[in-house]
Amino acid sequence: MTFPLKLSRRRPWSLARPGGGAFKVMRRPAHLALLACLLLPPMSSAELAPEPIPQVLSLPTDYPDTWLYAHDSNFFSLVDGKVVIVDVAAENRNYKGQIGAGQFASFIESSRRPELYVAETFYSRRTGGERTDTITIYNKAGLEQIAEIILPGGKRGQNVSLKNNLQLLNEERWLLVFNFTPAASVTVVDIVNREVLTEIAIPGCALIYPSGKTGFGSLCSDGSMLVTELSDEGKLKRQERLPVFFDMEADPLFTKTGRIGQMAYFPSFRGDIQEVDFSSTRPVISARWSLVSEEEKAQGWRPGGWQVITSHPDGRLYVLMHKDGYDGSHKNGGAEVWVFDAKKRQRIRRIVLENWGVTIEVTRGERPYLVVTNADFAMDVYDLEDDKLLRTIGGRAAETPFMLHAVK
Amino acid sequence: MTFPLKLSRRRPWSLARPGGGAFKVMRRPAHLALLACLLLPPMSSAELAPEPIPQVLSLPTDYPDTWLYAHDSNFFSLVDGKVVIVDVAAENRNYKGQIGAGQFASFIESSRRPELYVAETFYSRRTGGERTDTITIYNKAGLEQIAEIILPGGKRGQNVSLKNNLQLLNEERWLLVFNFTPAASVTVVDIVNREVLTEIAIPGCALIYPSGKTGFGSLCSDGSMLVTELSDEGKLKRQERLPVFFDMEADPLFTKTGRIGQMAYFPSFRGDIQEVDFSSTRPVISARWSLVSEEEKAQGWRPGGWQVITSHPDGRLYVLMHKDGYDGSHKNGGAEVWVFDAKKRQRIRRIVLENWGVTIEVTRGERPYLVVTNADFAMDVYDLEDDKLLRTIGGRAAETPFMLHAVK
Amino acid sequence: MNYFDHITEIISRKFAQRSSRRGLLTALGTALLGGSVLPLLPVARAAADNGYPGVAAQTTGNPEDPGDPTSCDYWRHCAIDGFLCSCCGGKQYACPPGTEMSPMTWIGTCRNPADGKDYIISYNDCCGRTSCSRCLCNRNEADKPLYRAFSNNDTNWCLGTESTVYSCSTAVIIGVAIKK
Amino acid sequence: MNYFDHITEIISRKFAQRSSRRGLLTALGTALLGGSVLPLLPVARAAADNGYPGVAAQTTGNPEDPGDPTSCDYWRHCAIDGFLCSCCGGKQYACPPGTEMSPMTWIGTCRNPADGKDYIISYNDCCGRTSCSRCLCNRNEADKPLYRAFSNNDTNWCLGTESTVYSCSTAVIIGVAIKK
Repeated sequence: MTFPLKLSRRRPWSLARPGGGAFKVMRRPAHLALLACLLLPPMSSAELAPEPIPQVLSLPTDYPDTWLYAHDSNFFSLVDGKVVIVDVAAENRNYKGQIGAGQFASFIESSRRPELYVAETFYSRRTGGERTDTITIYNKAGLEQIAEIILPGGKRGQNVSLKNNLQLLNEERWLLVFNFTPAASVTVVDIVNREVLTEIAIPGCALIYPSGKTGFGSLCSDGSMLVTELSDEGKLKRQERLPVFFDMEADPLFTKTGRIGQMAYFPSFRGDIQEVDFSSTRPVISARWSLVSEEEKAQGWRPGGWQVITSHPDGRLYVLMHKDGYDGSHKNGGAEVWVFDAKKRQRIRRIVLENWGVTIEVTRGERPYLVVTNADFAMDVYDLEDDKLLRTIGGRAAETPFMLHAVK
Repeated sequence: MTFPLKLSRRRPWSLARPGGGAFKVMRRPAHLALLACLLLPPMSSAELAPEPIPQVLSLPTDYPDTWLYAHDSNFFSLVDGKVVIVDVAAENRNYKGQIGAGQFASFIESSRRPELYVAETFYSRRTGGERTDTITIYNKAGLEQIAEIILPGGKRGQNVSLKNNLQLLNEERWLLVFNFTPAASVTVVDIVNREVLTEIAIPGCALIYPSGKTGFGSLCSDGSMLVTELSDEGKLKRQERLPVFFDMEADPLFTKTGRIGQMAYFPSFRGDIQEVDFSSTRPVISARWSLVSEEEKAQGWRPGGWQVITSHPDGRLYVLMHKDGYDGSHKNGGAEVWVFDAKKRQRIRRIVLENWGVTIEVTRGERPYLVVTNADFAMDVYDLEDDKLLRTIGGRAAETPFMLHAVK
Repeated sequence: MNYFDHITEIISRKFAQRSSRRGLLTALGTALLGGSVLPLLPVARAAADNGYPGVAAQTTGNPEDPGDPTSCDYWRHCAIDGFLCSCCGGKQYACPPGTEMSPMTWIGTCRNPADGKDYIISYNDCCGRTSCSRCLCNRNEADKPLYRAFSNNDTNWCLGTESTVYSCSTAVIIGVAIKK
Repeated sequence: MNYFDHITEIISRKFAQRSSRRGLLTALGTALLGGSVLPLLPVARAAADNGYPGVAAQTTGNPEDPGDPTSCDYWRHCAIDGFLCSCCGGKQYACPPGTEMSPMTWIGTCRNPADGKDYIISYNDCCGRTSCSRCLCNRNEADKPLYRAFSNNDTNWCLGTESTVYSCSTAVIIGVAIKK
């Protein structure tokens, strides 16, 4: 129901100032002040009070453990991706805000400082022109850009969003960026002092799995792991290639892991778990065990999807599973999430999803929620108390949220 | 059916080169050459021959009159709009190519040179940072960017795509850009010599309706028209405000027109046509007549949608119409397209659309096609020989193609 | 910014074809605005459904400000066009974190069904982040063409902000209008 | 670039749930690839439907290169991921006007049902324009994780081009493979 404003009909507001040059824009337009003269004084206490302009909301400095970051790579406009901050537990106001993350960006939050980090790529003319790779730093409370670090060389690795191409190390003093040109390397950034420290080649290998205080592993194309140790100054100290520990041809490991404490759990395409202990600078290849029984294996139960595995500090692993799997079904998604006791290497239960799942995440609080990016690219939230679907957060909250990061 | 390439399994290709600096990227990867050694010599004449790499298609220098430009403002990622070149008559390969047109861009083609012009806005960090407004010039054959003109002042008017915020004048030697800051002005660009000539204020008015060789009209907020005449050097020569000629309150004119020769046909919200003769530098306000009978008016038949009107050089006007209209329904779209003989000011026929229409365009050839952006944002193509729906061009050809420009 | 002209109209049209729910709501809204204000009804509307699957309904928490700020039918939205900030991390009167509220705006006058008064509503846009894309809402009753700029909703009103990139729209009360 | 991992899988799954048409096509395709090549059938498939509403079917014009280049099921697409350039102003072996073909690529080996031979197919990406967004197609049989880069389709293969912005993917014949 609209009552056209009489005032604006008598006075055309689009008053232009002649001449060239940049016009100074009024910060508070004059017509608002004029309008104020037309307002009646309050007539009753029930009347709604005028609201101040401008008003911009802010968020807590520490995000609740029921929130997560939905990384929207936005396939249909890849240059314009974003990270959406989502409260999965609240009854409403689930969408808390967004920060930009375009052109195959990477994202990670700090758990020690109230900061968010995005590694992304810009072109001066959006799809062409001069390339600039940056780390953009946002504060958590305001989602304001508080710093930017230029990454040299135009070599930032661009791929469908992965957690392990942007990682924090050395008690979160360093931020490590995976590069791919197709030469593979890692750029080390002093994220406290906002400066680039060094670049380290990791030939034939990829990604960053933090190990100990100043080391990281990278998975290699022959089924081995390259270990890189950094000096206290963030320079290369030592590199070592561990022996081949998985069969690259028959049953490669996913790049996604569950991580409980310093133990990482790598699922394999055919349904094993390879444990790797990242407690010290030199990772230790640990046990390998199967997610599936012989019978389930015969039925073709396999992990599949994008983020196929996640974990909770309470010691549970969650794996997105599909039946009738085959070599090539490893990104198909799944109809169930299987819950495992990581220590006991035993399945606790199966959660049958209401909708086909593509990516899963579990919030890190004492009362955790399972969040599933479903086949419509909405986020289904399951209460892990009873495994029931609580709500679906959609309505274009994100176009293609392939990666979900639980608040640490 | 995939046969994994044995070679790539033996040789990891992701060979990295250590050290910093920008790696020089191989233009033809070595592994292609290696692969060639594995190829068998041709065994039979039936065997498909290797195809050269790289290959990029090109288009004719003169586009057929069955093509159009679908301007996709891309509401769901406004910074990343585009213009898609579409062949509406062909049985397939309808999507010919695309050029960028983001952040409320404007578009026009040259009919004298094989060039396309896009006025758009870039930010150095996609959604923020330094603003750059440009005219980007593409060649028609290659869709390559052949020149760029920087527009000064960061004042380019940003609105849902309109034809009359970017217009050619002076036998297409000048390109005129509408500015809005909210001060309204027009920047005159020498598009042949690729330089900005001047900026002319048009206070209280908007848009560019070319008039004669070196003049243009602008519609004003009081229901009048501002006439601007330029000198041969493209500078301001004279401005004149014509008397009020329509009722801004009761029945404003749409900004969209049909144009046959130098006569423009402005529909009004309630269903009149206001003719304006743009033959000479000083426009002449001409006849006003109604698109609807008294009975149709009583039924609430009105023009509505985004591009609600278009025309053909043969003298016909096409208007998108809806029933049960009301003040405020002027952008609702319509279920029918009504065809008028502009000279006789008579309706020729009604075309009942298969799908609700939002925007209409008619190709300019001797055998014209009616193209309708429908409510699903696909483009329905009607054969105007029999008014039958020929085909729908969709499948994400454009996200929100609100403006269609027929090839001139 | 206020330019999402047909989309919601189209969406509601398509929706109406399917279920006529929205037509019902509109009729209900008209009835409410017509005179006899039944305070419970707007709340019932809000709780029922905002018309955007995947977006949870809200209330203002104030019975004097009835309805669901995530609904296109919310009384303050009588002349809004764009993505509703209430669905995007903001509120009906506030921008989402990280955006900047435009100082320039177009203005509508909407009747509050709770007190029957006409309020002047300022539709300030929130700028500097990409399209929120949620809760696309358009109501065109008072819209005028582009040449009547401050009554026009086809214009990007992210003006006077550091960036002109549009994210969502608010509906801020700036006062009570003089009775006509 | 070849990273549209689940989407088409999901789309085809959803589609299959509705109509099982795609399942049928896949079965048909498998039968064709399995041995007895019936030259008419691929053409029939192409003419019938490519699975993308609003995208018109094509043929190569060469019976020795059967099938519809706008279909995910086209024989050359056995290891493709991305938007099919044939739907985007390009062809199965050529980029759309205004884009640049990436010199780097990942490679698959696909059997041509017309001659029963295995061809090496190079999936060169077309770069420098925004996402074409049409005919999203993904087939993952030979995909390896990111650390086996040249067998990985999660990587943006717009590398070595002036811009790394990805628009669509081609499927170029570079020769006949050695029989295993």
